[in-house]
Amino acid sequence: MTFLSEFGALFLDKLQSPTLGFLIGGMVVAAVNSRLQIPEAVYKFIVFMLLIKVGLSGGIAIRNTENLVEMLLPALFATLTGIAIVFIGRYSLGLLPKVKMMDAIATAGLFGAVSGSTLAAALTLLDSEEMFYEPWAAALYPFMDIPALVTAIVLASIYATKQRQAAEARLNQGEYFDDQQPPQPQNTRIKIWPIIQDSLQGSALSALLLGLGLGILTDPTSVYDNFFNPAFRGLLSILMLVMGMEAAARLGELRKVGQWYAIYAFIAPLLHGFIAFGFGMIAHQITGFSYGGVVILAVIAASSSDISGPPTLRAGIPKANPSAYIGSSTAVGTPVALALGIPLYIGLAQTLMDMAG
Amino acid sequence: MTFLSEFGALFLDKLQSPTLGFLIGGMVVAAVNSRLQIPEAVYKFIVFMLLIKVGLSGGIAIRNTENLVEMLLPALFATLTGIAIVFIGRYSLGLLPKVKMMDAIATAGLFGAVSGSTLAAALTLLDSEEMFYEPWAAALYPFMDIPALVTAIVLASIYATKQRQAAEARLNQGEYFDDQQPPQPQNTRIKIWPIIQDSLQGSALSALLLGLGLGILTDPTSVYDNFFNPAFRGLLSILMLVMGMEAAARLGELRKVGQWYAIYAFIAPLLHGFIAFGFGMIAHQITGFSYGGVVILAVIAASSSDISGPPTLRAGIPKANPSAYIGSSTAVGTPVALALGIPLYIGLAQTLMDMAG
Amino acid sequence: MTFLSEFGALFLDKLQSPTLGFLIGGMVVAAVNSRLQIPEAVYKFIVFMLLIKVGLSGGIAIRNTENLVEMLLPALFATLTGIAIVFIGRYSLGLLPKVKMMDAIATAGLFGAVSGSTLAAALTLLDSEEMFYEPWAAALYPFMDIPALVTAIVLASIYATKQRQAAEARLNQGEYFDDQQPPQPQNTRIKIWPIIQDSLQGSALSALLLGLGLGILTDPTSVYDNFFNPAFRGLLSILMLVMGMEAAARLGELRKVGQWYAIYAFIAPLLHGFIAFGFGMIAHQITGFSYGGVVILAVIAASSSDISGPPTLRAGIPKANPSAYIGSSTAVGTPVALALGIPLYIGLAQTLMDMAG
Amino acid sequence: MGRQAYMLVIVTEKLLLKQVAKVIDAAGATGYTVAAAGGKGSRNVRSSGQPSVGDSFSNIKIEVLTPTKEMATMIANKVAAEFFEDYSGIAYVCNAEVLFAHKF
Amino acid sequence: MGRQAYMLVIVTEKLLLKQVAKVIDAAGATGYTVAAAGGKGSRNVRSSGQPSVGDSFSNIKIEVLTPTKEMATMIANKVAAEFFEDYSGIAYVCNAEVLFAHKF
Amino acid sequence: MGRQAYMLVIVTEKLLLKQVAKVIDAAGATGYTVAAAGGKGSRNVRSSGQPSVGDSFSNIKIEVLTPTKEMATMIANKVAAEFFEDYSGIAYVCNAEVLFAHKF
Ligand SMILES: Nc1ncnc2c1ncn2[C@@H]1O[C@H](COP(=O)(O)O)[C@@H](O)[C@H]1O
Ligand SMILES: Nc1ncnc2c1ncn2[C@@H]1O[C@H](COP(=O)(O)O)[C@@H](O)[C@H]1O
Ligand SMILES: Nc1ncnc2c1ncn2[C@@H]1O[C@H](COP(=O)(O)O)[C@@H](O)[C@H]1O
Ligand code: NA
Ligand code: NA
Ligand code: NA
Repeated sequence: MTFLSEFGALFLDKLQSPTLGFLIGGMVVAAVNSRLQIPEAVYKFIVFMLLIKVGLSGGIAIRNTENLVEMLLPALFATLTGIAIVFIGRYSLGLLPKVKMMDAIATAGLFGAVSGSTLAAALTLLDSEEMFYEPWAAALYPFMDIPALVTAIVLASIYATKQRQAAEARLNQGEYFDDQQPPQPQNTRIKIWPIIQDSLQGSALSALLLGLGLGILTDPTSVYDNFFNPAFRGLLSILMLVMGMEAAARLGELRKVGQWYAIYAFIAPLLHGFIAFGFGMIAHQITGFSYGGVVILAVIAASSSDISGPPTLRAGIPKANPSAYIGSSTAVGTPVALALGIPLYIGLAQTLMDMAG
Repeated sequence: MTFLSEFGALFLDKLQSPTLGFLIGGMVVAAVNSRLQIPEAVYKFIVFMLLIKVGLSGGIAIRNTENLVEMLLPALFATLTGIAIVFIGRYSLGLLPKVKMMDAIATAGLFGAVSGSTLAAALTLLDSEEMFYEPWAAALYPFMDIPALVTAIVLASIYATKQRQAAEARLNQGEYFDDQQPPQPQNTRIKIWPIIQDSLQGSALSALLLGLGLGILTDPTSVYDNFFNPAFRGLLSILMLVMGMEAAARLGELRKVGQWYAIYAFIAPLLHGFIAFGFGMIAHQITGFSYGGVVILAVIAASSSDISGPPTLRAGIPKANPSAYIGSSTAVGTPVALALGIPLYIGLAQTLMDMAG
Repeated sequence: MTFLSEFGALFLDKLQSPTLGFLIGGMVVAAVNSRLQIPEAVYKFIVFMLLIKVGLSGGIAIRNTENLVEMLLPALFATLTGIAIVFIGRYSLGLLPKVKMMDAIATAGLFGAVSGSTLAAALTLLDSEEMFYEPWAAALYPFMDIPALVTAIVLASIYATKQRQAAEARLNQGEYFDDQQPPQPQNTRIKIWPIIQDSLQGSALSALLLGLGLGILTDPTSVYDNFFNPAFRGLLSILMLVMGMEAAARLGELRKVGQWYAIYAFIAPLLHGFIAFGFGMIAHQITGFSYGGVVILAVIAASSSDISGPPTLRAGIPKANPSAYIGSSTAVGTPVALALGIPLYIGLAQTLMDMAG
Repeated sequence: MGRQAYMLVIVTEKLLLKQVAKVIDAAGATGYTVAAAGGKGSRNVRSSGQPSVGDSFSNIKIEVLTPTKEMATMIANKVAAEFFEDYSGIAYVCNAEVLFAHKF
Repeated sequence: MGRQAYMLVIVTEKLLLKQVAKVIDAAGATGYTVAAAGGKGSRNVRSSGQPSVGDSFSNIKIEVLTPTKEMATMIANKVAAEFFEDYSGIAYVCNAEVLFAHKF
Repeated sequence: MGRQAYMLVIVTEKLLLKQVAKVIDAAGATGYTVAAAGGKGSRNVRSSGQPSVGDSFSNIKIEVLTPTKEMATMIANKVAAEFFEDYSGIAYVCNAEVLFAHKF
């Protein structure tokens, strides 16, 4: 079984990256109740810097060479994965005992959506492993992020409508209480465009798209080389620290909403990553999508949104308990995607590359 | 007409700088209602970093070589330009229909004052064009900024006094209303030193002067070379983004105060720049003031204050509507100075240089 | 007297470092009432960056080579110095007229505790002087910081108990007022572990220990070399600016609490530094502790805590007037340690090195 | 001397600022004042979704001076009906006397 | 049980903090409390001059507890007369009962 | 229409937030609202220990709605007894009417 042993060695090797060190360091800091804080202004700015850098580097590369038609298939697969993740969550987590359907759908939506920080961490590791990936691969982000959020909000709305209709049916058989109005039949056709718009207006996606646009339309190479690129790894390490601190701080919340969320949050990122990895390999066979690109597709599937997703879901699925989805994603899902997912998919891709020749 | 064609080519070339890309990117981001924000703490710090860097580089250069007597004539011209700009505004914008005199004077004051960010953008472009300028040229800033603000506040005060006297004269001819006291003759001699002091204490000018002082008196070369200088262009690009966002966000305010402000805000920066360019060329003939220095003089004239000016005017001319002057300056004046002014004056100077030999 | 003349020359030379320039620049800025501000978020982040960098560099070095047994004696001396400083303060400052004992004990505690920024400034100067020091030397910080704070809080508590007992004794001889209960004998055994814990949880010490841990356990060399290390000097210069501004802003507070504090704050840092320098030289003789290490020990003794110390003391010695201890430390103690202490101990060490051959 | 008024205070999630402001405007109030606030209530088991490690507050406190109690209760009713089932929030009213206002 | 008092609240532009504080001190109040606030009022067409893209509030809310209503109205009168013609602002007063204060 | 209540306001040093919150919880209040505040009082000669050059407030203002005046005074008494000898602070109470609350 040389496949497994080679993969095992590569996987263990990736586990020792300093990025992970900062993540775990952050967890420890929060666990011992340290008063260490990264000010919110700095945190927001670091996220901006990372995402605009990811966008710029993609944009510059696209400007220089790319044949964007190649992107079509992976983008389609990203969209399919995003939608599939939400359905999987709705029909697994959502059917478990003591789990409210609304909470499950929102959680699945967040896990389908994408984390820019996790993506940035994967790009760093790919670069230091010198694995090639298509420069537009990071631009797959919105193709998975938006469909996942839209699907979750639509599914939640459909579920709410059905619930209401069932309630009405029951009521109509009985009588009304004195002071209670018969429920108005609400004609709430859900509108999809505002959800897409809201996603695009989020700070994370805006920064990524801004960078992409600037990279394609202007020539920011010098400022990229001298400023955005050199700061990338350092800023990422600080962001990992914050994410570790967040994860530990949210553990309590997760505990309150029940163990099913913890189990889902542990398994789902890896599963989602494998699904996307599979799709990616199909694209590899058909259009020659690179192994690095496959890893990126898997990582954005494994990641769950940390910045733009939560407010979009809070507004879009107001009945869902944010502690359920934010707790699941921040306390378990993100650390799993970062610490296990990224090394896993890179190790897997490298093993496949070696076997392929 | 080789002059015009050469100038046209140079001008178009400058228009493609990445700095402008970020400015326009910021406008787009705000126009599509993105929630992307650069935290205020970061914005303030970036402004500080840019201005202390400008100061330090000037100070270090002065410490090493300079004969500061050369600075006298350009400094005088800077002062004259600053004063002239306010008078021009008072007797053009101020006399237009539906424009309140107080608002016009304050607007002219802001356009006479100087923007550190615009200055920083010009220095960047001069550096990448490898155009020589006197290291003390950036120190011309306060020589235009302070006289413009002082002149505006004094003119506004004189105007208010005259209005009051006219009103009194009218009242004395008529009778008093029952419940109305005769207006007390107010003896408000305006004091100039507090206005100067207030300007110098502003955060932008303080940072510039601090850098200048440190550059002249200590030897910060190593920290300058390793920290302040390398970060300059990157931070400037982010500041341009913020200024683009601000410009788009203020457009609505500008619309409310009327179209005359928009027209003034478009023409004035270019006109002011040409006036200063002319003065600069005189200094060039007399004392050999460099072409780069002439550009700097023109740019600080074209720029309008974005940080220290507004609060100084809000306190100094309380009756003026801040939407008028901030809207004009931020939404139109600054983008025009950055996007048209800087390329224009550099292109012009390069054409003149080429013709001169 | 070649010793004195050589030392004098070296001392004067150190006085011209740009770090000091920024410190004095900050004082000037505040003294002229400038509105220049470094946003608090940025200030906090800079402190974090400096301390995690100090920790990382120590950790990396320890990971690579070190024999930590060598650290035992200097760590013991650090602890002794921290405790001694508090006793010295209690029996000198505390006995002066018009000085309240509680205020004196808290002030001595703050001067015994350690300032990360002063330590960072010393490390910078040592590096540019190319003086060797043990990489774990910065890790002596908590060995002086925590004992000093604990001693101060314990001494204050003992003093309070004695005062109460004396008051009770007096009361028992007299009679009770009608509406006054006899004071309950309070059995307040002071607990030491919570004070230690509180110190360790402070943001400064947490950042230092986090860096140390990451340096020892992971391999952050690349992110250290490309991010944390290059930014160090620049960020330090900005922190010096803030400290200068703080010092000038606190002068008024210091004036209110009386001149004895000013005198103590001037003499104490230098004295404490000499005591630690002496201990360090003993370690030099016994275990070969480096001259650079001796300087570091002296500097952490001379420094007084600016970030974690004040809140720990505010909570631990609530009866002490924070204006007394913060005013003394920030307005005089820290500038003296930075501007006189560091050059003094480095100059002294270099002179001794030269004499030793 | 001043004018009798009612001060309605609404503390709720940051996210709702724009929507609550719309309700206030629609009710005809002359203005409102907003401040950042933190807090603890019955719903606190629910996360606000803000990064908890940061140093910022995740609630807002909105104060509206209204000339009549009806206007205050109407705003409170609408806000409670629209949002308080799903979002955390509280609404209370105090008596006040407006001494100066540009428009009231 | 406590002492009857009046709570004067002034919401106005940040810029005026120092000057309003002077008026309060001069009136003999024992202190005041300030907080950052945003808001909308009749003057909102006027810009505050703060960067709008930033995330900060541009008003301040100042609260002063005064022992008499006269002191409260006197402060409000002075502030309104000096500033409210040119700057946006509102002033109102509530009844309060001071339970503990180091000096009141 | 709403329910009569008392709004207790405590302005004190930031440092004490957690401890004051404990007192409030112990008294059985259903929640509280916190905001950053600055201010001036009799103790202002005392430094708060915050960096003064920064732009942040060093006090907090805590508001608690209580159903009875006894609860409000009890909280104020405890906080004053425990902290106000050594820390700066003020406590006052106003009348209020709670219109909506998830629990009150
Ligand atoms: N008794 C109370 N006193 C003051 N504020 C409260 C009280 N109860 C709730 N709040 C505020 O209202 C917000 C929402 O409350 P809830 O919906 O009960 O979670 C809390 O975060 C507090 O800021
Ligand atoms: N009806 C109101 N209720 C609460 N606050 C108000 C009201 N009207 C005005 N304000 C506050 O007072 C500030 C100034 O109002 P104005 O001078 O009318 O622009 C506004 O920015 C609001 O913060
Ligand atoms: N008269 C007052 N009106 C409003 N707030 C006050 C008053 N007196 C004191 N405060 C607030 O209470 C805090 C502590 O007061 P003190 O303990 O007197 O220093 C001050 O910082 C102010 O925020
Ligand atoms: Na995902
Ligand atoms: Na100008
Ligand atoms: Na010390």
